[in-house]
Amino acid sequence: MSGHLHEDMKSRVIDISGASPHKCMKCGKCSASCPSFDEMDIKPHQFVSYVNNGDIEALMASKSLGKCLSCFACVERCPRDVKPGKIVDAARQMLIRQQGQAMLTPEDVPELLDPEVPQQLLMSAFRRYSR
Amino acid sequence: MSIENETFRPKIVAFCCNWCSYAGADLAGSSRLVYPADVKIIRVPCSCRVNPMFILRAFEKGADGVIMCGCHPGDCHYSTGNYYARRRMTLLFSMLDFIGVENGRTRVEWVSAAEGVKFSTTMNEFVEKITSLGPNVRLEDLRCRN
Amino acid sequence: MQELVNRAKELLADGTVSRVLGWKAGDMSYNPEPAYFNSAEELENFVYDGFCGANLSKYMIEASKLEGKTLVFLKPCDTYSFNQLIKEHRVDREKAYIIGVGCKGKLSVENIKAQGIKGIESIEGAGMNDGCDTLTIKTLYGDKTCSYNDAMLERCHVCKGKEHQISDEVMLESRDTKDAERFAQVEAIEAMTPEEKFAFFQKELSKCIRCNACRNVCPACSCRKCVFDSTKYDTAQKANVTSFEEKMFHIIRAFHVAGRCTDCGECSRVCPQGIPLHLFNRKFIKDIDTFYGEFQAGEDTESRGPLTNFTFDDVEPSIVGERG
Amino acid sequence: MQRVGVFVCHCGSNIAATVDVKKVVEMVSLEPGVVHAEDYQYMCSEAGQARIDAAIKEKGLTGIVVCSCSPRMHEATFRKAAERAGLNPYMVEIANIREHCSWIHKDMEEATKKAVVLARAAIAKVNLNAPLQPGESLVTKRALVIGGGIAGIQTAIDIADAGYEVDIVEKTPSIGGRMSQLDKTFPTLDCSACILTPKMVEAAAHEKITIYTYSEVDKVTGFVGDFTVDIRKKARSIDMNKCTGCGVCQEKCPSKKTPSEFNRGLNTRSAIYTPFAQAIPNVPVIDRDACIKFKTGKCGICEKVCQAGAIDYEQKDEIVTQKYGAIVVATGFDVIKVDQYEEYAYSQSKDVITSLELERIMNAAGPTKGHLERLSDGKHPKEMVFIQCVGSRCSDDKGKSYCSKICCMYTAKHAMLIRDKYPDVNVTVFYIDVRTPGKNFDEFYRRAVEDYGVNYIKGQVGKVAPQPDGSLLVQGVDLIDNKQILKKADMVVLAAAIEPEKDVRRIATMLTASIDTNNFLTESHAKLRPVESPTAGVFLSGVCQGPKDIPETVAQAGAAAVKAIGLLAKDKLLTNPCTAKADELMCNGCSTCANVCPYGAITYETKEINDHGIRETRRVASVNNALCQGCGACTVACPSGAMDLQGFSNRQILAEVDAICR
Repeated sequence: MSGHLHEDMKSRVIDISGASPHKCMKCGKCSASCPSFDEMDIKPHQFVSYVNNGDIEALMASKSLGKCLSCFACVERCPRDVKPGKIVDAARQMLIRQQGQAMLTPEDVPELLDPEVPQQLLMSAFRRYSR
Repeated sequence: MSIENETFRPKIVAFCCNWCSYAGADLAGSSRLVYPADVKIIRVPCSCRVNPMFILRAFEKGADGVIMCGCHPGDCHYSTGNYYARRRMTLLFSMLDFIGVENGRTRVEWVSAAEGVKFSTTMNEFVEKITSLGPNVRLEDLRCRN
Repeated sequence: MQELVNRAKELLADGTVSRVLGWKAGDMSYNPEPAYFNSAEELENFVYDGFCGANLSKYMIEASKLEGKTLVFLKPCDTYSFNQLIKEHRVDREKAYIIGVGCKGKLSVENIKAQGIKGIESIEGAGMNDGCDTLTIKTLYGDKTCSYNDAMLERCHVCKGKEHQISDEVMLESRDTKDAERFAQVEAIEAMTPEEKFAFFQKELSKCIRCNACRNVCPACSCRKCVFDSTKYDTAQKANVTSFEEKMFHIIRAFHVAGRCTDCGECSRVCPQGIPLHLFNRKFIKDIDTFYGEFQAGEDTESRGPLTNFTFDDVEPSIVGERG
Repeated sequence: MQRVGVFVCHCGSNIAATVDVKKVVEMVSLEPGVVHAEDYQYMCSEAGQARIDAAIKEKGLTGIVVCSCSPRMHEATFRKAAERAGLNPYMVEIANIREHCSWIHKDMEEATKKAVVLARAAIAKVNLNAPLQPGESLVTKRALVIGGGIAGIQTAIDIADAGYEVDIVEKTPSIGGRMSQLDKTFPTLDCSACILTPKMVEAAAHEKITIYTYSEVDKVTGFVGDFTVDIRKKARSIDMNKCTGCGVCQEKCPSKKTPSEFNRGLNTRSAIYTPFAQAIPNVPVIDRDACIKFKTGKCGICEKVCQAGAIDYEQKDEIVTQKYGAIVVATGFDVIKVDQYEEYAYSQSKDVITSLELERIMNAAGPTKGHLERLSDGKHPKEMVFIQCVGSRCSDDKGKSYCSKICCMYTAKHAMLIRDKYPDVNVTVFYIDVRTPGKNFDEFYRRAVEDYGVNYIKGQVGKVAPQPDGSLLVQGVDLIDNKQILKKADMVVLAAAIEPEKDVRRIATMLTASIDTNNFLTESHAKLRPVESPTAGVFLSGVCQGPKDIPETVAQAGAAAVKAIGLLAKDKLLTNPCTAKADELMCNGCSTCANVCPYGAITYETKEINDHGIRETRRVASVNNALCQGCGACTVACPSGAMDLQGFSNRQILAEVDAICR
């Protein structure tokens, strides 16, 4: 892949996520906070390196995309405001866009509504499964 | 550079107090925070040294925008100078608005010695604003005979 | 009016005052002018009627330097100016014997002329004992009439009240003349678009001939030497269409008197070009009232003016843009 | 018109890389008044200054413009150079073409144009400059030190040893500060009290030092050499002259439930108390919010048991007004509130503590008498976890952006002391980086790892979860092994960030000393004037200026003392000649200027004025040059423009405006 495309994908991830990978000081608090750490191949604290290196394709191919629960503990606790969870989210969105499929449309949502289901979950599901 | 196709570059005068804002501008410089060369800074001891006449004079001589920067209220090196400056500028700006001079040609911003970033962003914003307003004709032209 | 003359003669005779500051008849019945009277004989020329708009307080700056006391007649609105001058140490209270004189609204011959009345020879009905409803005007073309209120100065329609703020004694009755909102004119301009505002002021200020009458009459513009005559600002030139002062004179003048102007309206009264100069001052007064709380210059002789004062949480200048 | 010389500095490539200095020289040569223009590599160098000197003498220059770095950097240098060549130093103006031009613009043509405009403005100004003579003011030979911690104590002792009177104002009942709360000190592990107490005693016993404890600075007026300060001695409710410090009152006091500030709230104290046993002065205070006598009017036990009759319930705050030549700020620090980090469960578990609390626990005089035990159940811990950088190095809005500097070292100290005293306790430290610059510092940290077996893990802790069995489940990460770690701990210690004392903003405002966004006091120059505030006569000692450990604090305290001594050693100071001046012929005597003067520098006199032949007695303004600091508020307030500011006159500023807008 050309360097240009690398840069393009990199800036797209940054745009979508609103994350600031260059602010990371590699403290690892994200990985320390992550409930799915053990199941991930790329660990939360490593997300930023993939973005910084422009290696978005590897990130998009990673198992971690499916393992991240979008609990955003990493975003909440990050002392540097890096937002690793948002990076995963962005990579996921890019993947969905690439595949051109939306598994969830707004019309499907009312049926799924259940007073027991937290709204946050719905929102993150929506984020994850729709284009 | 061809004269005909020259895009409008505003003339902007920035009055900066010696203790906070001038130092903030120095910090912007040492941090290499870029802002347009259209901004020229005049050093005054305190924002309260800025006479409304200076601002009107700048406009009269062809400035397109005038900005005054001082220490944050409460942080004045001379304790109270910027409080007086704040009242003076509020009234002056309101009068300029009253006589139909576009809002935004004048601005006051409090910039501390530690706020190089703020200085730079403020100047970038201000230049952008003045560029969008275009050349200042109204203050130069207030009393032209019809 | 005769009672004023009589009282003045008494005060001269018993040595309370050394001279009298009042108005004497001008060349026409509608243009009396300020005058000193040093004796009972001179007082025969004294007049006081609806055309005595001139504010005498500024003359007290010079009168304060003379030997002995000066009897000065001040209308209610003039007393604000006098107080402001006391605050600024420009007049000496001890050198003044103040008769607070009643006022039934002051007249402007310009307002009469504006109604198409030409060739005026004399005007009747402006005396303090008249009814103040109709003026009878003798002209070259016969007698005309004009309502008293229509001939009144703008400032009387927004009168600050009948009370004298300072006086040694009060003579003659005053009349309520307020029938308009003080800030209505300012608000009307504020409601204009920037283009309309600019056009309005460009038209008005273009009339200015820099005669300096506004400056000379203004009790707040009492500097020994005006900045516009000073070499310190490179502003000393006169009547030069491209000069600094030419464009900015009125804004700067208004700024210099901001917080000190009592809104006595003399500037507009004396302007030979009829520029509504009071609008600048009143705009500042309105802003001061809204931003920093109501303030009337000259109400007292002690308090700090709004521009020599502040609070920690004053509004920021950006409010001008935010107000929209 | 002056004979102006313009000197354009390359500043190596700092200016010359972006500004065409030759072009600037060429352009400014055309300006009115300019009779000489040249450029040089480094104008501030000795050779550069020699060129100015030569040009002044050869060309008879009367005004100098240096196009160089900020006047805040080298204005004084060039003024001195001009003075050596026989020119009045105030005939020098600086055009700032580095910070305000070459460093921020990329395009050479643009930057060069701007540099020319800035030079023109300076030339226009210097053409209107007038020689100015500094005035003189007397120096009060007495210093005030605000804060009685180790920084303040050391500064006071050093100044007093030089022979000057010093007053220390300390807001708590005793001097000693944070250092008195510490158990041992790194890197030598000597007992904090053992080295601090002698210093406290020395200060108290010094004949030149007066200590005001339980006191605060209320008001500061004046200026360098001549400050006037109101000190509020808060009502102690004890007659300090009568009290013998026997301590019976504290024993008998029935109100014993107030959290002890000294022990960080880990235990309680009585309403009448001295913060700690070695307190100086050893005189208690009555906490009126806690005292039963003050709350209900009944009790009065302390008065009954006091043999010396020192209790005085009627005592009131007392204001002491004193003059000082120099003021040293040594207000110190506190640790941030850690309860905002919910993931660390500080407010949920008594066994999650800050390092400063651990200091008190480890201290023999502390709440546990020096035994390491859990505050929840008093049990001896087996597993201890230390978490570094809690609130330091954060760019969120909860924490501080800076490194607190001392945590790496005190954590190594704690770990080592615990392993030494209790070999059965396992100690784990989660760190981001270990920062140990300092003499014998890295060796100290390595000893903790190598000799004492402290387990250092690179990685942060994400969560501390209190368990039903009373233990704490620590979830962290090992970034080197790329593993998440779950560890059961009995105690968790947080290395909380330090921040300046809350009061410092109030004090800085009174002193008109600058303060940065983190509330640290700003030094006059980050490298070259690190202990001086930009406000003349105000000096900085200790952590109020930035995070420091004890040796650094003591070193800086000494440096601040030297600067203060240097000031106090002078009999007179030259005052800034850029003061306001009233033109008596134009002055109305209206008092408007006096109303806005923050220094009370303007008075009025009634005098005879000769106004172009007219003699008149007038009321005119007169400016006290020693009091005037040159802000210029009066110049704008003055309706007639009679008041002008020397060095920044109306005509000078207007000339700059004109030159820029030309």
